[in-house]
Amino acid sequence: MLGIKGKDLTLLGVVAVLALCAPFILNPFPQDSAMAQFNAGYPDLMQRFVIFGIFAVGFNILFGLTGYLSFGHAAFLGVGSYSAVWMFKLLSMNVIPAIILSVIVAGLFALLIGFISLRRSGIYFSILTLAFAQMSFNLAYSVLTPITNGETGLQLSLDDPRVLGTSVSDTGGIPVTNLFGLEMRETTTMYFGDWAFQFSNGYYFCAVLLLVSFYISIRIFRSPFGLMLRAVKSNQTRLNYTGLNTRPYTLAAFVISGMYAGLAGGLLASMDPLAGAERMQWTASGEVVLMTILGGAGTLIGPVLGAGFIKYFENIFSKINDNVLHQWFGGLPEGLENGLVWVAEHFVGSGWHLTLGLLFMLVVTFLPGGLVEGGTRIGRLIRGKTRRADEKSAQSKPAE
Amino acid sequence: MEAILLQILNGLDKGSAYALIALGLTLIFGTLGVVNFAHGALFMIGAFCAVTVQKVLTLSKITLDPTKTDFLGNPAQIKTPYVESWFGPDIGAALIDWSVPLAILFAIPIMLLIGVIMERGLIKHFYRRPHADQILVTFGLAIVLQELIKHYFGANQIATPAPDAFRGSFDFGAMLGMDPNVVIYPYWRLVYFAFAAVIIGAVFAFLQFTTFGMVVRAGMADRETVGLLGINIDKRFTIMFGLAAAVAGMAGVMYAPINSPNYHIGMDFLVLSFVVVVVGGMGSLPGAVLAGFLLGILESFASMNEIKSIIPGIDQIIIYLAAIIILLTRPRGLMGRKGVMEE
Amino acid sequence: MSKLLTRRGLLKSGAVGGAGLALPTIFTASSASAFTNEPTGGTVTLGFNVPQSGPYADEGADELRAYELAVEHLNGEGDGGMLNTFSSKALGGNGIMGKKVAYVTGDTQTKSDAARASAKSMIEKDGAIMITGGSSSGVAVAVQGLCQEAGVIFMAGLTHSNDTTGKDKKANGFRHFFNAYMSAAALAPVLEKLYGSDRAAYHLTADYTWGWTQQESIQAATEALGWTTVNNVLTPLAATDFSSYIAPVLNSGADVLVLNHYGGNMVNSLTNAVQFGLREKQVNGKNFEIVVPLYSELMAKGAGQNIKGIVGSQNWDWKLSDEGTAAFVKSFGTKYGFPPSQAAQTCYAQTLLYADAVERAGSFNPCAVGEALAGFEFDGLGNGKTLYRADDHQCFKDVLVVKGAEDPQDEFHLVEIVEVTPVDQVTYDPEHPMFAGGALGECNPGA
Amino acid sequence: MGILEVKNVNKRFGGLQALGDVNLSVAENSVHAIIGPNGAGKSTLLNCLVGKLIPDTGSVMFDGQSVLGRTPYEINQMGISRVFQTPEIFGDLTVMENMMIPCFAKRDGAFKLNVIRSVEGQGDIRDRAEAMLVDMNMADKRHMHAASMSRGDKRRLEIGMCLAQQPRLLLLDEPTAGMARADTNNTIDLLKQIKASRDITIVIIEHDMHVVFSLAQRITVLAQGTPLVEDVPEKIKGHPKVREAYLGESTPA
Repeated sequence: MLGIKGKDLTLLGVVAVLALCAPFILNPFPQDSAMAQFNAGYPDLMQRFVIFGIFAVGFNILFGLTGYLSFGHAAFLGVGSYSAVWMFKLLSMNVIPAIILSVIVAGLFALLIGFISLRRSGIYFSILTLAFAQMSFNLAYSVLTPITNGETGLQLSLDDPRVLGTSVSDTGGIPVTNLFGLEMRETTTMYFGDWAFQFSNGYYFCAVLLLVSFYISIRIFRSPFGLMLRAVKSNQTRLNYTGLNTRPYTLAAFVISGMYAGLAGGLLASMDPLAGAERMQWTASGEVVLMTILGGAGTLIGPVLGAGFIKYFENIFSKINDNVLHQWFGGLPEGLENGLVWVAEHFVGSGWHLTLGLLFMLVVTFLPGGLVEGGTRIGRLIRGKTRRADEKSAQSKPAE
Repeated sequence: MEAILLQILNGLDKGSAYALIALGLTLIFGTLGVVNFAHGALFMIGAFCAVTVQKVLTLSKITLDPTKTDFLGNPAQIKTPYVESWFGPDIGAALIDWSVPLAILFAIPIMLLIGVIMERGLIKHFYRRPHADQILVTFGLAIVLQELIKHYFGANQIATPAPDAFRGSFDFGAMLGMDPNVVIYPYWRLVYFAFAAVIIGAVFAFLQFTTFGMVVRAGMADRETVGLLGINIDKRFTIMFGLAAAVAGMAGVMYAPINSPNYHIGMDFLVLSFVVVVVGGMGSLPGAVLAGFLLGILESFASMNEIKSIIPGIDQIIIYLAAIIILLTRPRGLMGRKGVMEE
Repeated sequence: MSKLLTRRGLLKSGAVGGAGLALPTIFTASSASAFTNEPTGGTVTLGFNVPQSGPYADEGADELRAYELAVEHLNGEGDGGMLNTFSSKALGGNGIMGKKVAYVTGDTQTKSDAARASAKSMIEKDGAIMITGGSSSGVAVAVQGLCQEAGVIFMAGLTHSNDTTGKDKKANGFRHFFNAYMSAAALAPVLEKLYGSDRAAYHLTADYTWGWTQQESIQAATEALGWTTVNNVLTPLAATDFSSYIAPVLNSGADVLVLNHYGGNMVNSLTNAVQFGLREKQVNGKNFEIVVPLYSELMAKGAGQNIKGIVGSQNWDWKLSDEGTAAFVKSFGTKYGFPPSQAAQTCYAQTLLYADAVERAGSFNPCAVGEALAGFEFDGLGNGKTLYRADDHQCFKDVLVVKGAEDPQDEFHLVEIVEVTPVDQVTYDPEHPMFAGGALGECNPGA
Repeated sequence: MGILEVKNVNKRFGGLQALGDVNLSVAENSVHAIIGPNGAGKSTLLNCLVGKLIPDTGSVMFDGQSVLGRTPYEINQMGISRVFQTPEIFGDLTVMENMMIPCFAKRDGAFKLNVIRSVEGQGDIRDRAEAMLVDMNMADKRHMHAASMSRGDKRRLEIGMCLAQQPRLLLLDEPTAGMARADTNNTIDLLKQIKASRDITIVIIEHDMHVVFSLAQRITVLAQGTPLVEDVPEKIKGHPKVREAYLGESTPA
């Protein structure tokens, strides 16, 4: 079905079900319970999970398959966002043209940077991409302010020309992004006892694009092109002496992953029409590297998991303050309560970075293949010892 | 002409900071093949060694002065540093004044220890792992170190002044017969430059003239062969790591008076130091030093008004632009060796 | 603190009591209430969005302390702080309109993107009715834009750029803090008094929006005094070592250096300038002087003794002697052990002002609240008589000119007040060119 | 006129004359060995043939076309395949995937953005790779990770990958270096079998005289970058110049 089969089809199915049911899955706790703090099922975060998932899936096509570690991929995300916001400002609030332009512009930008950077390999390539991205960021923040609105980020305003559409909505505000009239920010809330589930148009739009992106990624992984990319990672010398030109392969991978980043950038802007320069900073490029490695580089689902993991900590853990902690531990004797709060507050709220750093170290030390490896191990435990022999023979197959 | 001389001086100073950090980084990169994203954090910890020594020296006995009031209207607290009550006000004050140079003595053993613990406890398990894993684990470590510092010292910058004797600047131009105030240069920056030169010289001498250094250099050129010779490379690698940490730490201590450190200072330098190392060429110590000074001087030139008026914003991108041009014209940076980190 | 997240408390109990778990109730949020996140239970949730990581984390922490204090006072706990001195007596220490005040916190990371994500989660997940906080103008403008679209009130924290209530002003956004123009207007007469009217200034300016508006303002104000501007050099935001920008200053013919920098940039550029010995030099037969238009206690701490004698401006200082300040410093100092920063004061005041406006309006509806705030005149919040101007939602009040203390008594006395510039001198026309180009637009209740 | 014509090739590395006036003519469908002591320039010569190095002067013609100035992959596409001293294979891929890549290269050329169909769906490529694996007697290893195989198997795989491209000229760089005697003999048998089953020219660089004399139809002796003698094996065996060149190396290893 759809040109893929077996495990891949199952995986796509699982991702589809997870994506469609995310508003339920991510909201496991009743909204008045103390655990509600851990709920992630609100539109903005769900959109971010999916959008950064797309970004990481694309990055993985370059890094996971070819082994070329780009440290400047955020530049394409940023360029995609700027393109989309300009499209909203000048053309129409419909997200389709904005996203198309994002992908095209990011692709062209990737073609240019990739063409130059891919003359070098290894760390030299990484530093070249880093240099391009940092230049883009620094210029976007200062000299290019007329195009990027610098520090604040490019925003919509009430006097945007907007050829197809109005500058000001009926209610006197800025028109909202939409898909042929379907407003991206519109959210339907379903109450079910103590639970409230939010279904956002924007989220589902992003989720559909994630599925498409994921599907394309599977096809690329399984295609002869994907095989060649894996061969690039494995042994470039042999590839050259097998009559294959590595440069167009790596460049194509670079451009494709740049277009994924552009799509992610365009979606970010479509969900929230603002394009900040920080999106292009090296820390943002580093983040997608971390997402991919954390989830499992070279695996299909790993980058999506990694993206979700990091975004969850950034958005959920940073919001737990000592007030919340006191509430959690409120039932305990006061001394114990204060002690626990004192310990816990190192890891949440303003200490969320610490938790993330520790988890990076733990995951990479004990799960060398990233989160996917963790999943595999759990799966193995469940299936029991009897099948361990089979597993061993299967292990010699490449990780997928 | 004066402006050029001035910017060369500034560039040398920036360059010595870059070169010192890059030197340690390339030692670890080149010898151990480890991409160490925690190297900036080592620099930062060095700077906080200076802060710690200053804090310890200014630990104070608190007495109440009823003639003054504090912000709540209570009697004001008068703080007398213990060192002043122990050693007398003059020596005590002098000790506090010299806290940054004193911190060097404190930083060397601390940084060696941190380096060794880091290598033995964590990094050594990652020698055979992919670079990607090294990046993830060292980045995680950098965040952890950073957050710990932030937790104990806060996020704000902490003023760590140089000793009084080195405050102010001297008129370099007047010495050369130019008008006064044309080429001035702060004393502490001179100290920093001299310090960097000594450290760089010492590291080179150590690697050049000792047996240990010979083995390490051989290991940088061909790790497998040296391993085959039955030389205990592990122990030497540990020492190298400690050494690199100490160099980064001392660079941090001495840098503290130039810019008040905060917990983020390591990350600010991290990216730059990677650029410096790679532009210098992987596996080349002289390359890293050369690239450090080159980029420092270029950065200074780019910030001249004359140049900025021709190309606006050039000072924002000059380092990256220079890196791109160098890497495109010289495939392995200025002095890189073939086959190191090219995969 | 019983319930923090009781956005739909009543609805919930209704659903349980009525249909039970059998049938889900489905409707869109927009049709349910008159405006975004209408508080329906016994509590109302405010969103405190402050930097918790990055270089401004300490400032963010201080803002958060002030917010927690404000919530305490609103809920009738503690000593009441400035509620006792506030000229409006609508608040009674029983929450806001009888609803207990709850709050959520988030990390802006001093990035527009992260700040908006954090604010969105407060609005979408936690049901926050008002967002406040922040420590930079980029973030303030970005979050203000978001709140306008989402239909909640934004009470800006520390934001000093002219744009926040100038070209980027929004009907749902309000700023208590002063701005670059006011800094310049307040500083200029003092500078003239201290340094004379025949001076040549050299500007170093952080190369982003706030830096530009600050530089533009101070250049205009000083040139009106008769000063000349020798040069204006833009410095990269990421710069840490300013030596190459400072070295040429002495030889440029300038005798005043203006550092249009904030935060780490300011600490470093000032430290570098002092290292270069600029303060001991004589140029044009006058002492060389350094001016830092925008001061903060935390920056003064970071720059250490380099700050001595350097003149700048502040929105507020704990050493002011009015009774509002005294009450605030007392309750803040008692709770936390040190005096509040100006960031803390503006955040505390903003929270009280919002709560008071709700009480006076009799509704949480952002449009009603906005109406109550616009043109509101008040006193007793530490800044003397203050007006929330209706045209641009900017507060107009006295501005402090301060100077680094020569011999500080302790770490809390690093700056001393030189002059309190009266509000008339810093007031400007809403159509002033530095603020033109934007429009408040219509208030948006979100539904 | 041979299929490979090397004329007056010179190559210097700094002060070292690596190749001096090398002339070589390899007849089509022959097995031609190049021998010589260490540092004689054998590998340099080979590198000049495949585009890794560019000679300072001289010409290298393959089937009437110059290879100079072409990149390795272009030269490969002309029909020259190379087996390395240490096997160069795709260690991260399975044996089957290793074998499919040269089949793709043969069918699709140097680059094709082939993302529409899956690898599995390429029946022709599969069949070809499968046949080659059977030929190489390693069909049972098709799902193994290439890196986890023995050195002998890796060598066999590499030769198979080269043959899968149906090259006209196969270059072998010390194919038995570091092998045990039994493995060496297997390799000799394999090469004989290859030669017997198809039209192919083989140039082999080798230290092991046993291998050379078992396979070669003509032998060129290289010393200090210059060809000393070129002749049939029988004549080379007792040639005085050859002994001179190998003097000091009692048993050619």
